Amino acid sequence: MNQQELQALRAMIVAHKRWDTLFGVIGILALMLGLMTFAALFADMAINGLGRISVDFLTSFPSRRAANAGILSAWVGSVLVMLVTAFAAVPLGVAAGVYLEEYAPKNWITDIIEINVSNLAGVPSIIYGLLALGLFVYTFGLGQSILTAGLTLALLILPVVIVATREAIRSIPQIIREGAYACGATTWQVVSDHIVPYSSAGILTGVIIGMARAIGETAPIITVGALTFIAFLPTMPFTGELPAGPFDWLFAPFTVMPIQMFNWTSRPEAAFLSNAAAAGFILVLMTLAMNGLAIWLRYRLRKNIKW
Amino acid sequence: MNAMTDRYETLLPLKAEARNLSFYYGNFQALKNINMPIYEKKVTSLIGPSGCGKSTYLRCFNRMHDLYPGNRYEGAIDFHPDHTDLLSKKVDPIEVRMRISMVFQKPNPFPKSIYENVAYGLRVRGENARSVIDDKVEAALRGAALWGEVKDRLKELGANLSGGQQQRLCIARALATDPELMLFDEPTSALDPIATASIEELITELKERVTILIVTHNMQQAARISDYTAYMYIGEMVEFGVTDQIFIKPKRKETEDYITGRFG
Amino acid sequence: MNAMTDRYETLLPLKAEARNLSFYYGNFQALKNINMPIYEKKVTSLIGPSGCGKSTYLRCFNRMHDLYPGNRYEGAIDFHPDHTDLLSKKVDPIEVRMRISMVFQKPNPFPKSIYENVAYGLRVRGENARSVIDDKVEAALRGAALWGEVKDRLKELGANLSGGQQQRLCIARALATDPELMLFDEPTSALDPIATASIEELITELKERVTILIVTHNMQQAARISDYTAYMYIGEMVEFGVTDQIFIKPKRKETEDYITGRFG
Amino acid sequence: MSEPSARLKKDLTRHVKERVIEAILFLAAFVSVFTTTAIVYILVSESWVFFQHVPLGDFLFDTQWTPLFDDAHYGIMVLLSGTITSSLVALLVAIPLGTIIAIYLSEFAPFAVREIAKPFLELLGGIPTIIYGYFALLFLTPLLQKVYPDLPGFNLLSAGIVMGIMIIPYVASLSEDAMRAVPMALREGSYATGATRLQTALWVVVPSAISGIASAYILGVSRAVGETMILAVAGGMQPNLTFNPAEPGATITSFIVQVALGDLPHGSIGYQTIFAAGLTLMLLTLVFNLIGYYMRKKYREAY
Amino acid sequence: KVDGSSTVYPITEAVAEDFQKSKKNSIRVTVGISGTGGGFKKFCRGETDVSDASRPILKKEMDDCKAAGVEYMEFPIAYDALTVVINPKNDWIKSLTVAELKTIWEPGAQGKITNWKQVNPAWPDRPLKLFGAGADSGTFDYFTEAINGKSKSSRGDFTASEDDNVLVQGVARDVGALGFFGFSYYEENHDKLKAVPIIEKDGKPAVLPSLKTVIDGTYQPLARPIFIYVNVKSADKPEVREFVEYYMKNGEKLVKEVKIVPLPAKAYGYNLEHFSKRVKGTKFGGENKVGVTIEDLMKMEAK
Ligand SMILES: Nc1ncnc2c1ncn2[C@@H]1O[C@H](COP(=O)(O)OP(=O)(O)OP(=O)(O)O)[C@@H](O)[C@H]1O
Ligand SMILES: Nc1ncnc2c1ncn2[C@@H]1O[C@H](COP(=O)(O)OP(=O)(O)OP(=O)(O)O)[C@@H](O)[C@H]1O
Ligand SMILES: [Mg+2]
Ligand SMILES: [Mg+2]
Repeated sequence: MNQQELQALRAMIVAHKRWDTLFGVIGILALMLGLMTFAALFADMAINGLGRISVDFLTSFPSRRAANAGILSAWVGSVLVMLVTAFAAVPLGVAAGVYLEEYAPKNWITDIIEINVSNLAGVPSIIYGLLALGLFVYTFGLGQSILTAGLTLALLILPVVIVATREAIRSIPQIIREGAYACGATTWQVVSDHIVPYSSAGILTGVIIGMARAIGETAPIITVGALTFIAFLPTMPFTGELPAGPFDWLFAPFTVMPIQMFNWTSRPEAAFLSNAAAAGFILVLMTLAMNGLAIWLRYRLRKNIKW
Repeated sequence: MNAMTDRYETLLPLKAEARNLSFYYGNFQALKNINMPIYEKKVTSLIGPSGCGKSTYLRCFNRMHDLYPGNRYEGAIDFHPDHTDLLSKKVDPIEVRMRISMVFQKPNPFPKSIYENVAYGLRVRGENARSVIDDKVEAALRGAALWGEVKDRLKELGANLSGGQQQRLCIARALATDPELMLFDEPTSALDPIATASIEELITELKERVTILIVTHNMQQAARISDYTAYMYIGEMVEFGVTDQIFIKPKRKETEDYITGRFG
Repeated sequence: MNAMTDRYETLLPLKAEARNLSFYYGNFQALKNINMPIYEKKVTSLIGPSGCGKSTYLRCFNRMHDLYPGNRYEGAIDFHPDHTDLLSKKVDPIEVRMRISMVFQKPNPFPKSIYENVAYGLRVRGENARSVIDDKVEAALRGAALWGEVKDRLKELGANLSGGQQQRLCIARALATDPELMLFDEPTSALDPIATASIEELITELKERVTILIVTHNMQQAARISDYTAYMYIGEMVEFGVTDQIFIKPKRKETEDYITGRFG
Repeated sequence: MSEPSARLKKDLTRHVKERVIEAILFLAAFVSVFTTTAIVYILVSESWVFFQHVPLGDFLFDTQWTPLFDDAHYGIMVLLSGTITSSLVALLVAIPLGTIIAIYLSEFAPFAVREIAKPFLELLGGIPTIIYGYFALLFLTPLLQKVYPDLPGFNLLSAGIVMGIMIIPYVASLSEDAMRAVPMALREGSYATGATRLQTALWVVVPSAISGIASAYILGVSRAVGETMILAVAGGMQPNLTFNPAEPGATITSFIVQVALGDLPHGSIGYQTIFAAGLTLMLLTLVFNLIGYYMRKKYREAY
Repeated sequence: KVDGSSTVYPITEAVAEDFQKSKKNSIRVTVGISGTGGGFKKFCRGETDVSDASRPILKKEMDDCKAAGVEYMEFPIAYDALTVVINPKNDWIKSLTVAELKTIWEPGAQGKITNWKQVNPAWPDRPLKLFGAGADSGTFDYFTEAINGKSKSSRGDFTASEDDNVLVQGVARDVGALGFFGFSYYEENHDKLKAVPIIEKDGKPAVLPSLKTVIDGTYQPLARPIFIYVNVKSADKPEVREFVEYYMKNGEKLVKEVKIVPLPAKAYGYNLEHFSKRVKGTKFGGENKVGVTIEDLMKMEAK
């Protein structure tokens, strides 16, 4: 290659790299747009709501007077419902994901399950509410309780958990499976000793995305009968009067954060709107805490897993 | 073609014997009518160009192919002293794998502690007594010439070891359950020369206790460590014999061409 | 250690020359002060045990290590005829890669049609004229001895070809842009013997037109196809010389041990 | 040698135990099928009543949607047009932005940026949607009106855009995972021919990850189609047969929520329409998913 | 257990709050919002003790209750005054007659009456933008019946929302806007909106909505009563009895406090009396009635 050709080559490379730089800038801008929107929304809630955030706000029940109203029953309800959701969705979703990846033969039943899972991801949440009302409340007689709400949301986020589980399982090298089988392990031993523990980081990601969605849902929860005004807390295990069993709280009436928020946003008094902002702020903080916990857990888990 | 008419030339005890073994990946026949003895407490190595079916053959012995759909065996592998066909449908692949262990090309320690890696085979067998496991883990690590290096860090992750140590850890894992036959699939091809040398030494020691079948793409390695050598080519067993004889005066032209680097 | 004091024993034109080349993965020094000439329109092969740094060395030539953070070069690779130092910070790696193409161990066709796979390098250079591309694609496929097999299915996915065909497709892709130097990293280790033979034949033809540097773990292959051979061991260049001489009477003891299968 | 030795024989208890576990796991996987069946059963049985009152032809071809009015019309097209228009706007925002962000994070950004930015981006999906609704109504619409003064105060455009921002994390985060899963060998192959980052990203990485990217898009579409509150607040809730995003409109989901929580007596025809509308929506997402499924199937073996 | 309309919710919430306090939390009251229809559905299944309703019980619901053997008592508890509002910059409207409202809102106006000029040639040439409650709400039913003479008969091309704050935003932003919603939302936002005095019939004076005009019955026809329904069986439970009694005794004060128009004090007395006598059934015969003044209502109650 002579000098002249070399010059032409270099000129072309400079031209090409200009596009690279341009895209780099566009990429940063797009990323910033996303992050700034989040920051702006969060800041807006903070500004409108910060005046209302206090210990009282967290430890008071709802009230007709905006200044006295609090979110005690709402955040306790949210936490309990999320607990049920997590306890239902994680085992179910992981089991389903494990089945699809480790057991399922490649046949039409598997195909149907697969299409179903992704289809369920697109069913509007309110329809889950209608389903749960018919199924959990009336057919199974679970009542309009924390249990029903938790299970409903569990169904709602199941597809996300399943998809995340499958992706995580797929990233486990085949050689690890073969190593375990070669030791004489049964399929179930391989799954419980290896597949599930090693994919737990990825499963967590799915759980987090799902739970972040579940914690903000309103429509299905109202449909299954969440309340709005409730000025007492579910009986905690071992604290109530003696006949109360450790699982009574599952069947207690409840409300959750987003419902409280929606109710306040539709009230005429402006003071309630700042309550709503404050509740929104705390809701995002709760999500953030959940995420933070999971990201930390994920980090811990990943540290121990190297292929 | 049957290169095995002279297979009973020695009077050594057999550990296993492949008889008319064919194997199919779906419609693709990867092994063609293989006959081959495996003598007890000897090292038998499989050589041959890439893709000739060495790994496929090795993995028939512990029924690894059962893990994937569409695979099919034909013929038999007679396992001694039970005189049972390992490939029979009535045989439980899990039992087979409990008696025949395997070491892979790339070290594949589980992301668990060194101790748990070695103990895994015992746990799978339902062994829970701490003292029994402790003893066997130590014995296996000693057997794999790793005990000295790791005895103070049994709680550390297996992945924190060097490549050669990891491979020895995998060998310890395979040893812990007292297998009767050990399969090695190119156990040193991902390792550096020094680690390779230590593994080769280890294999030579192991044959005191267990029968070994090893795949290698490295003829020098086969020459160094094995008692018997089989040369495979595109799914067929071309020649089987005492290693020295195969490398010094092979009976078949194809084997000679391969060994002297002139096949094609 | 410098095994290269006699490196100008021939008077052939040089295509490139490594000078005091060292390379670091983070803190790990994978190449130690390597000196080596690469003669124009010859096939030079690199042999050595696994992990000795063959791939690492090869990938210095097209600055592949720049893709990963933490890697560091020392020394120089002088590229002729313009005497550009390939490793200089001032030289754009893209420019280097446009002049030096590479074929990898595992065939890695893009998920595109056969035609687009070969045309990729041209498109990257901004070539859009259909007729020019058509001509060059055909020439490259002919050069890679693949034209006859694929000329009627250029629109099909590259992944639909067999392993050996895929590797030839990758060679065609590397050829299409008229490189001055081609790098091959164990191009046949994932292929069966027949495909391997066809690739070897192809490489022998290619050297009429282009300089070739090839890594192989197969000494027979090195002996068959290369004019010059370099033996590496744990990051060092132990011996470089005319292939026949290296295989028949190596100067160094280490090389001889490796070639006769007795190192360690 | 027909009978295997005792030591190698199949262990029956272990075999049975494994089968039982497999059956349990299968049931877990089947929950999704069961859920769908239950949903379809509820929707179909309830819309059955509806379709006895409203001919299917009217439902599909009428151009007005006034099921709750005295002069009732049941043209689902009207709601479909709103759903499709707002989803399209959302996708026009989310797909380019999400894809650009995904490419940037996977191919351009330094490690630290990627690890920090991604979780925060994912938080965008965790903000209550009502907040997005008011964001569209009180911030974005006035902003758009500055550029385009004729824009009504309630419109599908700003609702759609905000919806798009909301689903960016779905598109970006999942596509980025898919792109990162592309084997390094393909990237190396591209760089080795002298390609720049952008050329490699657009011509090799994206096509290779297309199946994963497609499922990210599908999930995004599904989320957009199923979104409610943003439209209820900022979209106008005005049944309007239009594909012009600059007009107000109503969507299937917002209609369902409105009626399900409204003052209508349950069991009335007006109430029953939500099931017919829900069924339509189910079918719509099913179509999207089937397309996505076949696309993925087609490209799955790409590398 | 109380459930039902979101219009009545603030009152019931206030009552529940104070009632619980006065009982030192020994009695647990819960209040939900599932809409009047959803509330009645639960009420008629016997799941709730008290149902909040923004309209009288309808025929279908009466049947449901009967089928389930649920008997109920009906108590009006407050007035919901619908306020017609315009943008404060609108300087051409001083008052509106019911006839004019009808021209604007009747079904035939859909797509035709889109400009103020078309309603009254004296008014300027400005696009007319309409805002109102969603077609599933009691508010909407009542408004249409009062203005157009027939429940649910209305044009469809207006911006609807369940969330009156959204409507407030809409009207506040558009000079040509006209909307209707609950009085309290106007009260809270009267710096952003202007209420329109309504002329019921030619010859009658234009009346602005206010506490006084609603209570004395001059603000017509857009004031409607709202109710609670009590399950007769539950009424025998001491806690429900005490709750209802507390409701009626403190109703007036609490209703005012949540910015809703209370009934005259006398009316609560009647309610108490009826409660103790367990007067069952509805006075509305299963349909909405328009223009019922407090006087009428009390007369009906007296019957
Ligand atoms: N899962 C599979 N499905 C279909 N064909 C396969 C599969 N695995 C291997 N093969 C084919 O079977 C033949 C033998 O493969 P095998 O892996 O046994 O070769 P090998 O001798 O071990 O080669 P290497 O030295 O590269 O490991 C090859 O042609 C290969 O392409
Ligand atoms: N990305 C990396 N980071 C750190 N060390 C590396 C990396 N890649 C390779 N090495 C180390 O560098 C040394 C040389 O590796 P290289 O891949 O060049 O060997 P090779 O001769 O090509 O071996 P093989 O024949 O197995 O391909 C080895 O010790 C290896 O462990
Ligand atoms: Mg192999
Ligand atoms: Mg290499």
